[in-house]
Amino acid sequence: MEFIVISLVKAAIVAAVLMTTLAYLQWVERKVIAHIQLRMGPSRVGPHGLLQPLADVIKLITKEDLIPPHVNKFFYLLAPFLAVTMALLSISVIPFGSEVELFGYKTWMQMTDLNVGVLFVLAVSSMGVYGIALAGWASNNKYALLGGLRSSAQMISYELPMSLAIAAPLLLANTLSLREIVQSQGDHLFAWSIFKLPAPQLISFVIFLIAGFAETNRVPFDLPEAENELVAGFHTEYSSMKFAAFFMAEYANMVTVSCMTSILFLGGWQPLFPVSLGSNFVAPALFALGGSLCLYHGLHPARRKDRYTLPVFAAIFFGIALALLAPPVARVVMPLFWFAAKAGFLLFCFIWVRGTLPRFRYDQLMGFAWKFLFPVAVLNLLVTSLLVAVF
Amino acid sequence: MTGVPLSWYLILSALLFALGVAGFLFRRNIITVFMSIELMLNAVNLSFVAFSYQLKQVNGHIFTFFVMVVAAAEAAVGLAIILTVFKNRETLNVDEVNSLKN
Amino acid sequence: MQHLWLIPVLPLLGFLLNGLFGRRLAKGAVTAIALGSVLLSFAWVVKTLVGLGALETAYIERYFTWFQSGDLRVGADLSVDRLTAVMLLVVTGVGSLIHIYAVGYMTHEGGYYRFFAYLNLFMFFMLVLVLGANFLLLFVGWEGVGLCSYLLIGFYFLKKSATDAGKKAFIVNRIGDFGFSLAMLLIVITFGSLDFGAVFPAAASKPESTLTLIGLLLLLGACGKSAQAPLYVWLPDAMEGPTPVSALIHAATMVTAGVYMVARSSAIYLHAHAAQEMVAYIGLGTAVFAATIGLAQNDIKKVFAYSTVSQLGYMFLGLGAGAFSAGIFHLVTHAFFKALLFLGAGSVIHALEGEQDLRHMGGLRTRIPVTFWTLACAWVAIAGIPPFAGFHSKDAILLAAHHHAPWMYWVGVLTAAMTAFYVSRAMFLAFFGEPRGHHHPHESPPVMTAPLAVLALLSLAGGFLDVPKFLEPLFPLSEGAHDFALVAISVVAGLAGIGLAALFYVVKPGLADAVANALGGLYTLVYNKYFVDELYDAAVVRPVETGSREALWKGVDAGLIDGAANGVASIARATGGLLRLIQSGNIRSYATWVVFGSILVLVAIGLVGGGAR
Amino acid sequence: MNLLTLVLFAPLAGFLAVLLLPGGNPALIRRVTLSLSLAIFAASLGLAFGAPQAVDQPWIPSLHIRFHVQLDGLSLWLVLLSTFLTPIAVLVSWKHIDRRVKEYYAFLLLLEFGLAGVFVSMDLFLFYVFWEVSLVPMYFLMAILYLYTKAATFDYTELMQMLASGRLSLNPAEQLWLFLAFFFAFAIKVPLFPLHTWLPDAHVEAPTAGSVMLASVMLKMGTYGIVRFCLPMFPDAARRCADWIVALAIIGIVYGALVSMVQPNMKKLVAYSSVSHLGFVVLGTFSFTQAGLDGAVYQMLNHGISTGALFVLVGFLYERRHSLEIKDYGGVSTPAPWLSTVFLITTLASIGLPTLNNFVGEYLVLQGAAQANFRWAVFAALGVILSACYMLWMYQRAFYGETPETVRSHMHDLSGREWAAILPLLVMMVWMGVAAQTFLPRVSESTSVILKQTTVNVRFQVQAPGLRGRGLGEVANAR
Amino acid sequence: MDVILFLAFAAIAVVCAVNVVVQTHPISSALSLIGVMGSLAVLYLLLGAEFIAMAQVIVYAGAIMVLFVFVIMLLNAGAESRRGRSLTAQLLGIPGFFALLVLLSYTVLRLFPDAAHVKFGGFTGGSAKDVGKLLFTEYLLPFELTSVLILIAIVGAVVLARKELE
Repeated sequence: MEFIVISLVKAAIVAAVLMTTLAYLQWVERKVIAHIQLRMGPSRVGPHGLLQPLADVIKLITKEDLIPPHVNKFFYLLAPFLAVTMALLSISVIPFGSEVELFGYKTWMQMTDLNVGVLFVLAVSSMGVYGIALAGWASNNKYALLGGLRSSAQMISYELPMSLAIAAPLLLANTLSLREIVQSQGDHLFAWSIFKLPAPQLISFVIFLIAGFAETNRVPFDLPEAENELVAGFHTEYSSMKFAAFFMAEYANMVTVSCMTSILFLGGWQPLFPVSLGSNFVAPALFALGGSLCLYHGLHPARRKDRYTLPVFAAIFFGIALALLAPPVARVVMPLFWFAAKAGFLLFCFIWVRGTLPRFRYDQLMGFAWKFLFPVAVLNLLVTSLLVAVF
Repeated sequence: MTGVPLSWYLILSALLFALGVAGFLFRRNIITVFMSIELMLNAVNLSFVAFSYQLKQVNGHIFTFFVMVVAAAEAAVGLAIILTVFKNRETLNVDEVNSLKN
Repeated sequence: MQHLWLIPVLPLLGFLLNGLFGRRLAKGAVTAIALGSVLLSFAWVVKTLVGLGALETAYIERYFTWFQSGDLRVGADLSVDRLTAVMLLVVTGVGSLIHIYAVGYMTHEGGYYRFFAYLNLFMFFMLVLVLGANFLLLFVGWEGVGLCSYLLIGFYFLKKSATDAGKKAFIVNRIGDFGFSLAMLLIVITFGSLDFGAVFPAAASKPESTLTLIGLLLLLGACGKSAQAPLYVWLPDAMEGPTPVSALIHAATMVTAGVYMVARSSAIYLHAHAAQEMVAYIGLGTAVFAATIGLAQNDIKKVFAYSTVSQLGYMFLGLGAGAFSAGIFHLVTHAFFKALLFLGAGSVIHALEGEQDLRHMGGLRTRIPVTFWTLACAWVAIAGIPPFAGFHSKDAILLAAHHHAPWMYWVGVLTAAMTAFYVSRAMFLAFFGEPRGHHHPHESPPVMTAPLAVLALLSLAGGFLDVPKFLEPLFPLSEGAHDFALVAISVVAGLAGIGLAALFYVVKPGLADAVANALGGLYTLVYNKYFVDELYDAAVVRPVETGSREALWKGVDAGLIDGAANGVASIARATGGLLRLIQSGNIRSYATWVVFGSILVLVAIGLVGGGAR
Repeated sequence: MNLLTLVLFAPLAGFLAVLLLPGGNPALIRRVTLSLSLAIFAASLGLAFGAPQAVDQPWIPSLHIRFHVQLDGLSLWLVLLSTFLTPIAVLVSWKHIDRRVKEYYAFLLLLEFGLAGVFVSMDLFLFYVFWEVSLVPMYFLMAILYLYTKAATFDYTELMQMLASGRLSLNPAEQLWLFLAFFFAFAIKVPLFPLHTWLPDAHVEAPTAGSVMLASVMLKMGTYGIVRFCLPMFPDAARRCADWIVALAIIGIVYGALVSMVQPNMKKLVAYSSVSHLGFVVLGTFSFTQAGLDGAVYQMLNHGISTGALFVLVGFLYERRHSLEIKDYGGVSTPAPWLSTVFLITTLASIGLPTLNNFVGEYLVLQGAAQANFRWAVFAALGVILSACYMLWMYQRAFYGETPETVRSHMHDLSGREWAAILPLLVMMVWMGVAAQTFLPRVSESTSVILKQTTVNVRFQVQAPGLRGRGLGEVANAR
Repeated sequence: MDVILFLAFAAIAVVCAVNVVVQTHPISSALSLIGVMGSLAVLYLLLGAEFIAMAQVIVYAGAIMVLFVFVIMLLNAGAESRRGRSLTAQLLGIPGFFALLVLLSYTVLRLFPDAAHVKFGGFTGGSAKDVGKLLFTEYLLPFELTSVLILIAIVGAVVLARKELE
């Protein structure tokens, strides 16, 4: 009984955190893209547009949920449902932090641990394809069909290099359970599988990231729902809540990919350098730096409202920095911090890339996958296994 | 709570297999026939795994793994054939594809 | 070393010379070679017999081993003993006379050289038969003689009836040879050898049953050769050949071979009473049977042919009754007067340019007197008139028969009467009464009448040769009382026969036809030879021929064996057709077959069960 | 290079030589082939007088197969027969063959090579190879292989030693099956009764020279095989099956004679007559008596000569009238007297007239059969009568009687070439008939050896069932 | 607990399987087939075959079925026509189907009457490590052969499906 309660509690926590991150990821993306394109980004709704995601959600929910007549009703509805569930499922396996003792119960900061964790994630991501494919087909629209087919084809062909890229670090960790993978990576930078001695996994890290971008139909590979060519790709016919579901699925996939990358290559919740060397102090230092930046900008506000909002932020930051200093809090929060930092950095990269890189043409996209990425991944796997076998 | 008697698994596999056979025999669309074959194969996989559970050996899994691989290969080639058939015959109805009829 | 081999080789030489070069040689040369070889052979026979003297035991000369297999050795050995001596004299003597006669008879016939070549070949084989020291050489002569009779009967090969008669003669002889060869096989099994010297002394010690079987088989051979009861049918047809042939082969020499062979193997018959009894019965039966047929024949040669069969029956009767010497004695005398009869008939036919039917003859007594008187001698001899040859030999046999079994004597006497009747009938029809038919007969040339005269002399004086005493060492004489009464009865029977014939044909010519019509059915039956030929034809030849054509050749060969081979092929095709139905091209039917197969497997597993627990 | 191998391989060399000759010039080919075959025949005569020769070199060492060639009484005369007949065959087909002359003569020499090889080879495998040159039945091959697996050698003499010494012991069932396999292969070749249907058809189709070689020599391969291999190697099985084989042989004799009586076609008639004659050979072989075996072997030679001559003569008739049907002929003896006299002599020879060649053989066979079981002899002797019937009937219809115009126009007497072909055969007929002892001693020498082999390891005496007959109890046991 | 899980997913599997057979439109039967595969994957987990379960999902559901869906979408053939349903086939088919089912279950029951009871943790041998070890030692040859098979399949598929280059 106790087990169920704990897992329910964990599930609730993770669900809440995930929903908010998804929503605010939307915000962050729009802000960063804007700043890349030297524009403001959403700022109307709430301070610096912080409430913008809430507004979007309300908009999407309240929009009229119309179902076009020529659509194959059952599959039309099933598609978004499938996409979202598959995207969210993989979160359940990701270990956010190490073992923690709370209110007398020892438990892992992870919803559950499968010893075939990696395979589970792979499986779920491959099921994601159906959502898109069905969406494209069910909406009985030529563009939608074309978009759906292309995106699923793209996802399938990138799934291959991705799984090969995953296989490489597994050789180092030689376990499929995510928790053990993280534990197998030491607590300092060079212990992470990216730089682990016998076979640094730098190449497979890059391949995995690229494949990750493709899996989530992100920028360089977001041809299917590219607005100017295929109208909206597979979700042209979708409106309101269903459209929102696709969006959520996309962001959930992004989160999953970045978490997986950080776990597999960047050592999950492992600190940059061993705790003994004071890795615990890095987090408070960062927050403190953040708080001072906000304070500085608050004092010299580019905009009028900034004077009020930025100092508030600065205060929050400084509060967190102080909280992190306390050892009991640190022991609980520090792994989380490291894990969140790495995942956040990768998400930033996603958004960063979206803002800068141009879109691939479809044949370039496919050719790149089969002609370049796949061979390199195989080569990498060979080299790693050779090195691991020798040393 | 005692577990599930193994024979239930086997009966389930038998049922699935029977359904697969029914589909294989009575459906006219080539793809559906193909899918019922896949269904039959899955039923077989289930019994494999059930037996490997009973005998506490992993061999069953290996076999299942190989069945999957073969099914994949078969599906690939089969679907390619179906594509070409469709291209030439414009129909997927099994009965019409009988150029071999003497 | 008497060089016995010269006797047979001389005629062989004659055959080879005439056979190979006859076509190119002049007629005279051919005659010279043929006659020369036979006369030389006769001379050599006389020389050897004089040289050998009393001949108490057989004189054997061994030349080379013909063939040897394991312990069985067959040598080419010739031997002469008293029996051979008699036969040699008869064969070469009568043979040369007939050769002389034939020169005249055949002068203007086609294939002159070929005729004499065959005759010489015949003499060679006959001499080999007589001189042979073992059964196999006897058999060689036996078959050789059969061959020559085939060739000579079929001499006028353009006539189909002649070649048919030849073929018939050869095949019936062959049936006889079949019996003879089986006898030889048995002899080898029981005695281990074929030489007379080895076989006959050991005969006593062998079991009766085997000897009887050998005797019977030998008898079958003899019947075939000497035209006895079951196998006599070929002799009357053999008349198709030229008359000298009939005289030589079918009167004097070849037909007597059977008698000689039975006489030669007397040792076997003495120890096989059943076989000897059988010889007597066959002999008697043939005699009576042939005589009855002889009564009704119109062709002069057919009459004499049946008389030969009947006289041979007498000889077998003699042998069967145990009086071997009497049999041989009759053989000798019969050779003389029967040869004379045939040659006489020949000259009659020659005179009438080929007319053989008695009913077209008549009153020849004045036109061809020499022939008439010579035939008259033969006539009285055969009828058994006392002083002449026929009387002595026939009575010897009748006495022996009486001694053996009285009823045989009476049948014998009846036959004698019939013999006298039909010969007289022939004589009266031919020579007495008015000339019927449109011929204008002319006397035969001296070359023909001379041998007739010699033979006439022999048939008159033959009786006094007393052959039985000469053969005494070989065959112990049965010391039967020389009952005068029996002899008288047989003479009376003979005279009665002649008288009756005279009554029928000279006194009241119409009477014969009246009696014939009165008898009606019986007469036609007898006239048509009891339909024996037709009977044989229907019973044996027809079924064998059709049977083998339809049943064997078509039925077994084509139907059964070829049918089986083709049958297999059609079965294969049928199954192929059946299987083809399954490949119907319809995918779903394939599916059903697949499922059906798997169900079968499942059922098998379900029933058989087992498998790892 | 001793004489035997010379005689054996000369035909092969001839075959190759003829193949090399220019095809365009048939006359040259004919002359070369004739001279070659005559030379070979002369050489083979040398064999007859020299000491019995043997050659024994390893041929395929790995499989213990040896080129083991030996000459003994049994094979000497058969080799001579084949070398003697080939020149005749060449002569016979002088004018007859005009198409594909080169191949024809080449194959004739190859056939001679095969035949000579079959009769001398002592190694089972070698025997099979030569057998292959003419015709091969499969079960024969299997039987050899089975034997090979047990005895690890194909060599005949070695096999015999192993059998005698008991090193290679075949239990009765095994022996029976091997015997049947061998026998079945040979029986087809002999044509024994049920398996004979191929012979008449083969003869009708073959050209004259072909049927001469087929009838006179190739049929002997079967009987030779039986005598050489079946009897000594599987004596018990042979004795056990003796009864029904003899029954088949006798049926063959009578059946062959009866069927040939009704044949319209001359060649078929002669073919069925050879079925009947070869029935005698098989009867002699399975009588297991010295006389029977000698008779069988001798009959093989006789049949070769007389039937060969018959086919040659039928060939001559065919060359004149281009028809094999008897009804197309009639009265041939007037236009062609010599042809008919020669034909008559040959007919008489094949009927088995004493002083001509078949008589001695037939008599010995009958003698042997009688010794084994008198009833066999009685039925077999029937064949003697029937043979006379059909031969004379045929002779009469073809040669005697009036000569129809159609026949007269074609008929001409024997030419020089034809005389050269037929005369040697006539001489042989008389020679083998009269002076049999020139051939028999060598034959009985080897047959006694074979007979000893069949009796030596007879474990149970074959008790001929009930056929013994009451009166003859003690008669037929003088084995 | 196991029973409930087993019954649930078995029910899902059966329903989806029936759906596969009954549905007229291939897409729906394809998806129901995916449903069957998913439930089977769970059943594998129940039987302790973790690796196979994941493989099932990845390979079967994730790859093969995607191919199917792709082909169905590309061909867009539409639902099967209703006509041509011969009554006799149905009369014969349905009882035949049940007979087959009874036959199968009979053989199964007959062969394994006293099979062991399946509990979730009963057999933990199915992990990737165990399967991997066995696969690459004892079954190496079949493994290589299947790789060759896959290569052939790929080449075959490419050649077959390639549009003719006019």
